Amino acid sequence: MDDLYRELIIDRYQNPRFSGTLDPHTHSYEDDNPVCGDHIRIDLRVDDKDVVTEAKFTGEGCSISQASADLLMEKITGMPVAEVRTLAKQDILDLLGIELGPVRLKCALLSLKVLKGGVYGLDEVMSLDELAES
Amino acid sequence: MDDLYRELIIDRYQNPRFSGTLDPHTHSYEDDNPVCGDHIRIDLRVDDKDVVTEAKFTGEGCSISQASADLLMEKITGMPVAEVRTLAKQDILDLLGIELGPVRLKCALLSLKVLKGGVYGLDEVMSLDELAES
Amino acid sequence: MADTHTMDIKRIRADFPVLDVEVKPGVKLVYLDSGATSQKPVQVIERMNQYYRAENANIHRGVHKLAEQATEDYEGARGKIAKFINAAKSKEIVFTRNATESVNLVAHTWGRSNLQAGDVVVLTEMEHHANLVPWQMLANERGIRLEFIPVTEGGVLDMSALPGLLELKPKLVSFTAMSNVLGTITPVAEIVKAAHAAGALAMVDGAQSVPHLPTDVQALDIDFLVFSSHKMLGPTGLGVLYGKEALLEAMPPFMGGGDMIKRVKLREFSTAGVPHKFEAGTPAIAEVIGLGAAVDYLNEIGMEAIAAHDRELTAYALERLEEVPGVWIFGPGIEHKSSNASFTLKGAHPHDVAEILNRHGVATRAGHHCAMPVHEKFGVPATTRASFYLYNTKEEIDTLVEALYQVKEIFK
Amino acid sequence: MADTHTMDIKRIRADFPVLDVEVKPGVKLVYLDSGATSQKPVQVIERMNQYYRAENANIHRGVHKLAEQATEDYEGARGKIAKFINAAKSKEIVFTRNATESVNLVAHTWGRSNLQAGDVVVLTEMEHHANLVPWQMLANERGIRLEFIPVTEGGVLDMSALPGLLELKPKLVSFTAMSNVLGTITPVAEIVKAAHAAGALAMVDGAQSVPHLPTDVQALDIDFLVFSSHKMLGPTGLGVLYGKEALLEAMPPFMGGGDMIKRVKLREFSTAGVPHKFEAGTPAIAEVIGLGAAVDYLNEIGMEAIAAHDRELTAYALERLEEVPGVWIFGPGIEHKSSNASFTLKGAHPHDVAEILNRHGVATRAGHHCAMPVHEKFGVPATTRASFYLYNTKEEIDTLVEALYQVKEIFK
Ligand SMILES: Cc1ncc(COP(=O)(O)O)c(C=O)c1O
Ligand SMILES: Cc1ncc(COP(=O)(O)O)c(C=O)c1O
Repeated sequence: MDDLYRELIIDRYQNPRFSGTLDPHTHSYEDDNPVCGDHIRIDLRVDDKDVVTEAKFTGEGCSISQASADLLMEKITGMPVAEVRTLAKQDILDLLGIELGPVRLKCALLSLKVLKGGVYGLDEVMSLDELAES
Repeated sequence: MDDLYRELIIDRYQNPRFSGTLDPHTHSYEDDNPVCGDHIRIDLRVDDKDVVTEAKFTGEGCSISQASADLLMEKITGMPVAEVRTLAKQDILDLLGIELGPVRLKCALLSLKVLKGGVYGLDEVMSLDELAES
Repeated sequence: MADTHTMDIKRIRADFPVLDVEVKPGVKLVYLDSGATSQKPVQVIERMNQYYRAENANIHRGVHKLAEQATEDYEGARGKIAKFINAAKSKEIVFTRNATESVNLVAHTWGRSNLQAGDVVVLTEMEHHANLVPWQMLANERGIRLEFIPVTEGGVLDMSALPGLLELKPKLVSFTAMSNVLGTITPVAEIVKAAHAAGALAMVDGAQSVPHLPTDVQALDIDFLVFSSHKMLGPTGLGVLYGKEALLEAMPPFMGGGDMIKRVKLREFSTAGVPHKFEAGTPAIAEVIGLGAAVDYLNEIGMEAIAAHDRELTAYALERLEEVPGVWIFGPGIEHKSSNASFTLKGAHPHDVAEILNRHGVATRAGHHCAMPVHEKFGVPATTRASFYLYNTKEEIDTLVEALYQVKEIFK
Repeated sequence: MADTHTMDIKRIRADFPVLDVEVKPGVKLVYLDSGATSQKPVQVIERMNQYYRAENANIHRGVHKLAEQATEDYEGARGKIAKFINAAKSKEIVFTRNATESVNLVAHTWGRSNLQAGDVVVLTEMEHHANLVPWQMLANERGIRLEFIPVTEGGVLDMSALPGLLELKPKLVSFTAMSNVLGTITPVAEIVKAAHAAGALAMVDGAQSVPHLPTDVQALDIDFLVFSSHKMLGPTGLGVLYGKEALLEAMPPFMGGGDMIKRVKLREFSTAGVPHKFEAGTPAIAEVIGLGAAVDYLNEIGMEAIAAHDRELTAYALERLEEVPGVWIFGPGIEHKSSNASFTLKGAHPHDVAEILNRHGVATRAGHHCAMPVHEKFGVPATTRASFYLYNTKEEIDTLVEALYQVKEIFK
């Protein structure tokens, strides 16, 4: 099978484990990739010890953007917010386990961008361009 | 001597015969060539038989524009207005007796443009571009 | 309908060096993305080459040999382009950066001097953002009102809505002659005529149509036409605005600077005549000369032949794509369409589709194609688009379809 | 002062194919018109060639190989250009059609959102029309007030007038870093500092300076810088606007269309981030990549070496021209000047001078050089300008001077 389309990615795309919304939630944030129209919304529950207890996403987009969102939700569940803040481009690439060209890289990073926007409560932490170049 | 700079042209440039203004005049009109900033003003006296009895010009510009103005004033002195109206690009080229590239052609035609504007009493009879392409 | 035999495709393909590129060893490029930008024949590439190697000079203001030559070539190309769309005069052709800038020029200059709050501009639901956002900006600034000719389920303009819209007494009807998403060819003559009868001007977005169909602005009585060099075999960095002389004359200038003036003092200026009034600063000289060469090339092949070829390919593509289970093609059937096919494939995102096609050498485009509203209309955020031009072949469409089956294999 | 020996002129000249052109049999081109537009080295020409032959694709929205490559090359060139002027970030570089459009962009967007009736903008009397007319247009539209730093008899800015002008609390001081007529190098750092101290922004017209002198926007603390590709070995059809990120972020968009948006609905849009917000429609892709190659070329030679070379040639030209009876050179002496010499010759119109020089192969430019006010200031409608760049030699200046004696012979 094609490298980029590893079974893991197709599986997560076709059968996401963390898709959905959380109500109530402590954080919710959404954004899109203007280049391709991909959209991700992330809902979080963060407890009083500043740990992510639950994370869910909804969205529309390609296999890379959706699979990376699903894998990212899995990774941050149970993670202290302080650690979430340190997540970077490489963490996403490690989750996916593939090399990506510049356009698809932004697909992969959309969920990270939304997560950072949501956790930091800022509108634009870093643009997708900046995140991709980071 | 260089073809373009025939003695006739240098002579008319350095010693114009029809330079000056007419007061009173029946027609006066001025315009410039925006490409090079050349400027020509033409004053005419037209009698009640519609004949140009006197023609003078003042102006600033290159040898081609000034010499062609001087030669043109000479040509139209004593000419019925009806005939002035028919003057065209080729008449100017005949007066100068030289071939001209597209840029210098506009220098040569500036006085004709001003003359037509003055005689017809219109602001823009034909643009220099159109005159040059005519 | 003519067939491709009126064109020698093999000879044409030999003119386009990019068609020899391999996207990876052994996998030849199948370029089906001409709707985004066309490839360039050697005749165009070499003409610009020649300009930069032996003729390069700034124009209009120079008396030295290169400058005179460049001026003549630049203005000569303007003449060729005027003739290509049958404009009455060369001066009705204004050079801009791209079709987008051409629309903005009209919105800024004609728009700001003719539209007041409440005035209506009619667009269509299938417009490219280029013919939408400039009017939205003017709506925000001026309070003008935008109304839209709807798109039917079948992907054509709902012409039954036009009379009602024209009762609003719009000042302008601005619409695409060919949709870059649906491929729809709109009834230009009919809309222009109706617009004029209602007292509106008619502006046509020809970014897709001018490269693919013969265009006659006088026969169609179009007031403004915009198009881009890069989609019609010419270089990037150049767009065209056609406008009727009287309209252009009456419009205030767009940008200020050199070449658009007659006289300048410290506190005042007077403007040059049309078209220079709208061409501030050093223009895209090499690019204009390049577009002149592109127009020569298109003329030599013949726009009728190109239109027939593009249509035949499109018909074939529709036929082949319809065979693929799960494919949904947007837009009308071949009787109202040419030059592209946008589609979705069930279970696979358009982005993934394009990516996997690319691995088989097939270059298509995925996304909203700068026409979000028409995607929203059809309820999809994105499509994959294959678009065709004079150098494409039926074999390339076969390759596309085969590669689509590979996509299905992955997303089974 | 470095001398030309730090540059291998012979090798440099070999890179510029146009320098082999003969304007007529046996008469080699002596190109002294780089102030209007520079010639291009093969490295730039071939880079664009390569793009059109093997890489041509529209950018940003494509996932196929050519589109990804073109996007990377386009954005990579943006990075090179940012570095060339030492911008802090690539996104501070906006691509436009030419320097003129860059000024217009600032006047339209920053100007319309920051300037009210009565607000003062300070320019200078030596501005090119590009940095004059856009502000006049805004003055006509908005009632802003233009004031001017005067030019002295000696052809430099009268800096003693600046404090008085700054007491008017201008919102912007916009000025050229190098006059295209007088060759004057203005005290950029000093003016920017004074402007900032008075609460004004500082915008620099670098159309002439960026090709000829090292530029460091951060060290100079410039707010906006404009320049043109075609004057710095790059292609036509491309200009640059540098703006500090925070300023660009705060400015509304200029033109509407594809690529400058985030989302579009039929009646509303939201804008993309900087710099894309200002780059509506398909950009000048080949040209941007070409300018990237030009910047590589300039860097390889070194801007310090180029500046020294241009200055040495200018000094030599002033010296030689002064020898010619009847020649009047405009502008300051070599201590404040570089890269060009504008002059008149008694008894001969500048247009005639340039024409006769051309017959000897010497390409100069005659006219007002798009700077009528400074000509008016010096009481002449036109000058003949010889301008120099890295490929010029002292021998070429000798040819110019010999040809000038021929002009005198004709107009004796
Ligand atoms: C000082 C100066 N500013 C601005 C410009 C305008 O450049 P462009 O014509 O490339 O827009 C020029 C070039 O003519 C110039 O010399
Ligand atoms: C229908 C249509 N209009 C306008 C445009 C804008 O063209 P450009 O990006 O060259 O300005 C395009 C091309 O993307 C198009 O397809």
